[in-house]
Amino acid sequence: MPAEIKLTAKDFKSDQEVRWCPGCGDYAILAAVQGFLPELGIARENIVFVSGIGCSSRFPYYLNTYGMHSIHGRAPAIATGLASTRPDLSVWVITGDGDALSIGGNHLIHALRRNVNLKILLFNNQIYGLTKGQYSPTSEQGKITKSTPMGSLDAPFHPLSLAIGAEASFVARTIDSDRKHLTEVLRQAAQHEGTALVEIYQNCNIFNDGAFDLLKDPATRDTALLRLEHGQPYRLPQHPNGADGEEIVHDAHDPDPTRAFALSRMSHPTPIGVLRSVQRPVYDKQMNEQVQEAVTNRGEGKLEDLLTGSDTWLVR
Amino acid sequence: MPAEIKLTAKDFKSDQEVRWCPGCGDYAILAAVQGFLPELGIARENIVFVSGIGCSSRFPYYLNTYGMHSIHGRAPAIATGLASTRPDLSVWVITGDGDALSIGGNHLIHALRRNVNLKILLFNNQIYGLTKGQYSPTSEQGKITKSTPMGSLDAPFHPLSLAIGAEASFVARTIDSDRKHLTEVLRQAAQHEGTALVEIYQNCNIFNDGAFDLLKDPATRDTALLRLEHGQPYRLPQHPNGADGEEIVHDAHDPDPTRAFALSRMSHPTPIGVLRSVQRPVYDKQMNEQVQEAVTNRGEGKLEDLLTGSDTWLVR
Amino acid sequence: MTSRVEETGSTFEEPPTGGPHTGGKGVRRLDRVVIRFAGDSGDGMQLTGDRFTSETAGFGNDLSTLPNFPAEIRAPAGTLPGVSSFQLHFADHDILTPGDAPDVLVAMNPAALKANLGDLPRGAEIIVNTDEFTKRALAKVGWAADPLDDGTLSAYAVHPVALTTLTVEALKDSGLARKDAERAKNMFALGLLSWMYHRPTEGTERFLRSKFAKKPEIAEANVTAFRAGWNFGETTESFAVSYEVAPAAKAFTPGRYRNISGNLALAYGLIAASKQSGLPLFLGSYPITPASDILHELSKHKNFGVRTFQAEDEIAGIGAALGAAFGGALGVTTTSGPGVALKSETIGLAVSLELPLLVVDIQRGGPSTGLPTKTEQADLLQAMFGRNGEAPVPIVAPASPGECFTAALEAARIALTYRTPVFLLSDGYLANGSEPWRVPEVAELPDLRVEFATEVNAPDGSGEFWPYLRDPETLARPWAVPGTPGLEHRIGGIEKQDGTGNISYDPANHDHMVRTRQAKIDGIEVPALEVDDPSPAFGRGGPTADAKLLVLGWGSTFGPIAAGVRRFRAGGGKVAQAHLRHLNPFPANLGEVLARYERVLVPEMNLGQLALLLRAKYLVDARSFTQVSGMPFKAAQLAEVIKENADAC
Amino acid sequence: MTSRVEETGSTFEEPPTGGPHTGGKGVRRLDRVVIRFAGDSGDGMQLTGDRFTSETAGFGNDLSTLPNFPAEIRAPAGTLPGVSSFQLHFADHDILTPGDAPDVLVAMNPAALKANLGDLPRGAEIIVNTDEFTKRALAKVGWAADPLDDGTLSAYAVHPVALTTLTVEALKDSGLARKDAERAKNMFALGLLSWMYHRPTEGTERFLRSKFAKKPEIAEANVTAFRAGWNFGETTESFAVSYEVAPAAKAFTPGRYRNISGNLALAYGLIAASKQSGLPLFLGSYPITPASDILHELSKHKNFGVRTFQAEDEIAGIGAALGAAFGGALGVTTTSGPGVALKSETIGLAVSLELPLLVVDIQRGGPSTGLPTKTEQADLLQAMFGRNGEAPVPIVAPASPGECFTAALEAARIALTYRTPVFLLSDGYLANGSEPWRVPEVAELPDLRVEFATEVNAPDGSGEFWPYLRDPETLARPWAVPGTPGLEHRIGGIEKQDGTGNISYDPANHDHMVRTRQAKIDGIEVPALEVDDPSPAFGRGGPTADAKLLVLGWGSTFGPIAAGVRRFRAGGGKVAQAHLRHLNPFPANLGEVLARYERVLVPEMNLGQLALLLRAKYLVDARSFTQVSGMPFKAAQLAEVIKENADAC
Ligand SMILES: Cc1ncc(C[n+]2csc(CCOP(=O)(O)OP(=O)(O)O)c2C)c(N)n1
Ligand SMILES: Cc1ncc(C[n+]2csc(CCOP(=O)(O)OP(=O)(O)O)c2C)c(N)n1
Ligand code: SF4
Ligand code: SF4
Ligand SMILES: [Mg+2]
Ligand SMILES: [Mg+2]
Repeated sequence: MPAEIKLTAKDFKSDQEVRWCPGCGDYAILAAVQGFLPELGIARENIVFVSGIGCSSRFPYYLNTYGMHSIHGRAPAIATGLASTRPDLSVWVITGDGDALSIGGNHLIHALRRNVNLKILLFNNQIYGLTKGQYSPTSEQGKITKSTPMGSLDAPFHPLSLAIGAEASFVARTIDSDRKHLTEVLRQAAQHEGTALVEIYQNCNIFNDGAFDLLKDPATRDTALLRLEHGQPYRLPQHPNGADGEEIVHDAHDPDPTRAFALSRMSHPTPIGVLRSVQRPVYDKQMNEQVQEAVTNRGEGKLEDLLTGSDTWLVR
Repeated sequence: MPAEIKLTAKDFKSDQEVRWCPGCGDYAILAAVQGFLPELGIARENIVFVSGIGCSSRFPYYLNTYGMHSIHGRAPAIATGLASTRPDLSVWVITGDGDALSIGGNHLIHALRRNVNLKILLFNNQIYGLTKGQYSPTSEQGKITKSTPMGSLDAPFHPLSLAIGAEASFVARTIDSDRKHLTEVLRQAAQHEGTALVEIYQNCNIFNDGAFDLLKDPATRDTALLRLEHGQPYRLPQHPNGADGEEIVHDAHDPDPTRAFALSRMSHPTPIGVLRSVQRPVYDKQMNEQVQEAVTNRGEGKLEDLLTGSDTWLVR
Repeated sequence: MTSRVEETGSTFEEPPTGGPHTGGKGVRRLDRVVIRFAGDSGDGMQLTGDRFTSETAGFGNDLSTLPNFPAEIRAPAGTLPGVSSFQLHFADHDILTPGDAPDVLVAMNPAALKANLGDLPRGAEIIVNTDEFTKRALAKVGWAADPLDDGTLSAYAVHPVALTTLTVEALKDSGLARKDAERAKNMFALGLLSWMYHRPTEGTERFLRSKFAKKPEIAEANVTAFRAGWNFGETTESFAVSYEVAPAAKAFTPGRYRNISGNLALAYGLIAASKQSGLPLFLGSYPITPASDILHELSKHKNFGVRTFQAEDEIAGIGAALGAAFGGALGVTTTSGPGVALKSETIGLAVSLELPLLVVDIQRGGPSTGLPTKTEQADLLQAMFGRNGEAPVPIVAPASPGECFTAALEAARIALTYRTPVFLLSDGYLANGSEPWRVPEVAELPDLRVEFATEVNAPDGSGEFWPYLRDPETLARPWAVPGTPGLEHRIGGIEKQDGTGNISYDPANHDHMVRTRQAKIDGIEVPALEVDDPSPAFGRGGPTADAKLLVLGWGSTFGPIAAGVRRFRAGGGKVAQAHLRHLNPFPANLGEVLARYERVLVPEMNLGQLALLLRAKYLVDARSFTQVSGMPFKAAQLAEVIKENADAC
Repeated sequence: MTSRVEETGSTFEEPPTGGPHTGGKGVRRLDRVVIRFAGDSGDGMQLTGDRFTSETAGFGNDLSTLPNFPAEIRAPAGTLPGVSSFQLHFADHDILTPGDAPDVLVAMNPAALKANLGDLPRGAEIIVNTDEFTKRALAKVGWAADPLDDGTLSAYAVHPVALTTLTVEALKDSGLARKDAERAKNMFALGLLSWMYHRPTEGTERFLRSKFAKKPEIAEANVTAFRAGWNFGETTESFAVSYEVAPAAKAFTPGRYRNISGNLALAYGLIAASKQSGLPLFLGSYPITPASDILHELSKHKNFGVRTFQAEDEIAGIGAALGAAFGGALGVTTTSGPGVALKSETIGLAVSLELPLLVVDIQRGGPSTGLPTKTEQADLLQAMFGRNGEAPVPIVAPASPGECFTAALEAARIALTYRTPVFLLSDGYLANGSEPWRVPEVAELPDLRVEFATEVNAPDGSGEFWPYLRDPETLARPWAVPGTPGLEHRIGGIEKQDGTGNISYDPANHDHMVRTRQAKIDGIEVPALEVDDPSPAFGRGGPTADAKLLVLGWGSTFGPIAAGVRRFRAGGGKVAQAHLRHLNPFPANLGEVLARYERVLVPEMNLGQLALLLRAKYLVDARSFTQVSGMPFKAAQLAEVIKENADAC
């Protein structure tokens, strides 16, 4: 990639008209991403956004990079093949709570386990937007929707708990409306080697409006949010007995995922920021190293030799 | 079900010839299950075993209960439909590490999240047996197999970590060769209301022989195993600094899954027994309660009224 | 869409006569009208159309509707992709389609006008909301000048109305914020149109009050706007005449009627099948357009013992339905094309297990994600062949929204009688389109009761239960549900010995099982194909019909085909029409019917999938006429093609 | 399976003549022999067969093999379901099949004898391991008396040999535990058969030493047992004669040969396609019988830049391959029928994205899990139609194990030239069967280089890149891979405007795109169909052939069909044969070829899937002859059917 690229947010806007509902949280995320990408110093042509299906998955159309709007739930699998063969690219996955956690759950947990070099942005609006408002795997229990007139029965996933349980090396959470925080989290995700999962609380003002108001309302957010920063102290919530919760210095790099897991369970307050960020072998990197190693040890494969093999005879 | 049923292991043997390799760990598990089932005091006809595909998934053929040998990875989904419509049945799922965690990963985590009343026995031999020995999602990194001659690259799942990350209400681990322990774990799983996941370390003596020898060898097992019992103390492994690990009283019922998660990460020693067992709403039970409630509130649905609706007119 | 009366396409008029409700304004009688409401996705055009439809249905006209909206929830306001429309065709006689072209267009903004103008015949009436014709709005759709006064619309009868202003004005005392008040402009438009066409109004007012029960001020505002619209028509000079379309009395066989959409009829059909079979209904489904509404509808009726399971994906949806079927429930899964692809493997398992299962496919535009909100018939061959190995599955397909009800019962009959998965192929046009439907008497409905196995059956007297010992008539295997003492058995997807059901790798047995599964499906009894052929000789044992052309279709093309046939016949043309409700197996008399005609024309909304099956099976040179545009055929277009083909005979 | 020499099925003999290697024992010359090794799954019969095969190949005979084993890894010892066998047919002339019936059966235990006895013609030789004929073992297979001495085998030439005892005896000094020593009994048998048929031995000894390099004592033990078997034949009285089968010199066109199985050839073909196209090979696959070996083989060749990804499931396997294709790799996924079903939705996406992708289906017995280790051709219609919407995909199918190599190259050519997913349909019989294969010169291989797009191409001079601007010849769209500056673009599964590739719901555009995607596939250039018709008139511009019957097949049935044709012709019968390597699109001359013959016979290992396509497309009354038993056709059986059909002409 060219040594010196100076791009602006405008350079990352595609010519396609954005088709989300007016007021949708996706607009804010799009703006933040377009504002952040120039920072990467990566040429547009070396960035690829792969998405599944859902309102959120329309995202790639609006970015002037390479992109694929694939099928429902399969983006992590598709991106894995791309990243494994093209380590020179910066590959991003855009997905929704249904796309990633319902139909796509298996691909997500396997991508995390393998630690493929992907940045996965999960737009969690706790609803199926594109299909007009059925409950999703992150909707609260008892949710009344078109498909659950008497209330949903399933206990929702904690996406970050699931990710940590699936060996994730990087998990973070942020909010559509907090551009500064969102950008900072994207920055750290981009720097991470391996799979980075970023859960973005996103407001669907049509089918699940206000789901995150408590975390956004200036009146409540300071108590409702727990802002995590590596190396900075945070205080656990009060004990039921009223005693103050203990103060802990946040160590995102702790090899033991237990604390990060505990944080992923918390809801009052709700932790945002990078819960976990640890180094471990990266799948696609290793795959290419094996190829290199094979070439080094056995030499570039020769087709003649392969086809001939060891056991041949001549007919004259 | 008849008040008094006295059945023996023999009653649960089907007339089908068992077709596993001689020496396969599956035989021991089969014997243990056949030995345990009479204890349930449930009539044979009210027990159903549903499996996927794999050596382990042949299990239902050998039990004289109702059974379905379905397709690869889908048993939890199929069993969910059965359990939801037939709360009178005792429904068991038999699956392997590939069946449950590779192709079937999504159905497994969703069954756990919903807490459907299923007992899932996961035969973990850390290999694909039926397809002749490729590495599985639980195989150790660097494993040399037919499909990974230079060693596998993926970090394996910790099945119980994944389950806890997926909101599991009951997770346990046991070993094929330890009939007593296996039986005790089955007992607790059977008593649990909701989805119970039991990981059974199982030896594949053809393609992954001795994977669990350390945990079985009388010489090593006592130090290699950490036997968990609710209410009983256990000691955490030594600190790197040599200091003794702290002693903890095991609380399987702790609503906070953090400790169970920490246990699910431990490997030296390897915890066996019930790591977590908590009560929460059971999906199929609630589903049927909603039906009841609807009938109570609106009365048995009348087809005439439904078809007629509110907006009709007469043509003479 | 009920009996077979002429549909001419002409709109005759009578001299104006004063009608009761007009202040001395002119009234004209029409035999049919096609109205299209068009606006932003956010303007509530679908609701407006629905309301006008119920009033029209209640009034006793025959009708047919065509909703048309983008895949986006609310594409940006004022843009062409954001336009949502609802077309309604109603008449004083029976009709078959939503109409080829609107007589009246209601355009809520410039985008709506531009997107629909192309479909208007000259002379059509256009009602435009002038408030939205701002420079910016015009620019958005690439209009430099204002079409309202640059002659663009000279060919039409334009009624400019400041809908927004008038609505806000009417609501100035409502205390609503302007933004909220404006929202009611669709009800103003509805009121105006209700006046123009003498529609009843009580139903709509009742509807609005119950819909917004929780927000009474909103309810009142909408009612007020609705009435204001009506009064606007009644009092102002802008509208000189109003129109009467008499009830379509003779179009309907006597009975109680309601308006119904295909998806609603299908949901009701499934509940009826559950009642008639005495089996609890279990739906395992994953939401997907245009099938989701069936899931929504069924989840409302838990007091019928209906259990709906919103699965994590399509595979889990059908898997759960199959598990429920194993347990003795009526297992159903609903989806659209992409979901069917994902279910393929499990459908194959159901074929091997020989358990009853309903697979409902509401077809949409493909391939891949395709056109989610548009209609198509291109899943027929997927339904026939989309599985590994020889895995035959019966297929039924309704021909109209109302028929979705009977199709569900018929699919259930086949599944339960023959112990097999069954495909029901509907499509987006049937699913969202609606028509008047005669409410059936429960007594008329088929008896679908099944007998579960309760006794051991081994012919060798071993006292064992053989899960694959077949009924010699139907070749169906016994259905022994868990909980039945003594019949414990195991079934699976590996090949099994016929009879015992034990795993078998025996070559001869496999060959036998493959042919037996095929024979079971081929042997399914389905009603003979009825042919509509007015030839004098026809049917009375006379010589073959003197019509030389047969038009054969399946599924939602029935309406347009029948309308095309009418027009052709109205011009004195001779043509026979038949429509398949069973695609696998075909009716036993199909071959003989095909042989009767010199030429067979097969219009389909795909590239000729039924034609391929007909040619392969009967070696008949069936001619395809295909359109794969996501839109239904038009009657005029088909009349043309029918003529060409008839002339070529 | 190379040229077209007679295959009579008769086995002529000559008076015994002393051969060099025998101590004055008789030697007979045979033109062909069919040997079947049969034993427990644990007895290593597949290995034994493989070794005998390589020696036979190296010796210069033509040959064809048929492995046959249960789905279980090691079904319990001594049971019928546990029997595993390997059949080898070798000759001094070219042959086409593994042989209808064995001339010699090696039975390692009673189960093996019982399971295979039915296939033996009277007079066949049987070599039995008497050590295993214990009461218990006999009882296990339901034999009350010992067939070795109750006359059961009176129709055969039986050689009772205490294989186990002799092996253990031979290894008494090896220091191996008896259990381990017994394991080598298959090598003893191999040694014995090698002596009987004058097979070279060095290769096997070399093989054993390298296979057990890590366990030298095991290696030595096996070599010792192997030699002991040889010497047993040489020295003992039990075997009076040995047999010579001369090399099949004239059967082979000059060149370097090796023995190769279908899956190995296919893996090599994929690597060759990668080399010839200059694109890195990426395999995304999930293990499944009988396709797994391709994954295993490719994962060995990372030094060819091959990347193999064992995915979490089939959907991820093809998804990753498609992602790699988007990035400019040669993307491949390998599977069997159930896996294809799961991949359906993603194949539809690939059709919509118009990216090159190879989908390799090694067909097995279906439906559902079916018969995993048996062969079948029942995925043809799934490959054609198993997707939602109109989603055409080209299909190629090899006719022999060796052809799997060329088929892979041909599939790649089509995928890369036309930017489309392509199906390659092999099956279990080709996959595991083997034959001598002339190693091609790399220079002979097709040039598959592709040009990625590097320049903007918008015809409107806007300086934009249009990802769907098509090549007027091929209708292929440009392939612009990420990393190419200025060509940034987005593609997806929603319908898109032709040219720009922007999302489009326009009805006319959708209709255009559906027809364009179809036209692209229909327009693929494939070689004309060659017909083997010895009629004098044929081909030389004369009148139509005087053979009235055409036998048309596809895929692995080539061998048995050609063998059947030979037999029929040997009897003076007139018949033409043609074999399709391209199933979609069909060769351009197919219609004309079919028209030339009075009758067309289509033998298939399904219920008539190719026949259906032929009938639909050409309205020809193609007659199916089908067998769906999991086993290949037999030459004799087909000769019969050919005769019946020819006589009926
Ligand atoms: C195979 C398949 N199944 C179902 C659908 C229908 N569908 C499209 S998006 C979606 C879920 C959308 O929810 P989410 O992933 O949370 O995205 P959002 O719209 O909320 O951003 C569903 C069920 C589909 N397009 N394809
Ligand atoms: C759809 C599908 N994909 C792949 C396969 C092939 N297959 C059968 S079992 C299996 C994995 C077996 O491993 P595991 O689940 O661990 O069971 P085990 O044999 O080890 O007990 C695979 C890949 C299949 N039968 N069906
Ligand atoms: S439906 Fe919700 S998520 Fe989708 S675009 Fe509209 S506001 Fe956004
Ligand atoms: S292959 Fe392994 S797991 Fe399968 S039956 Fe044999 S020993 Fe058991
Ligand atoms: Mg969502
Ligand atoms: Mg396993």
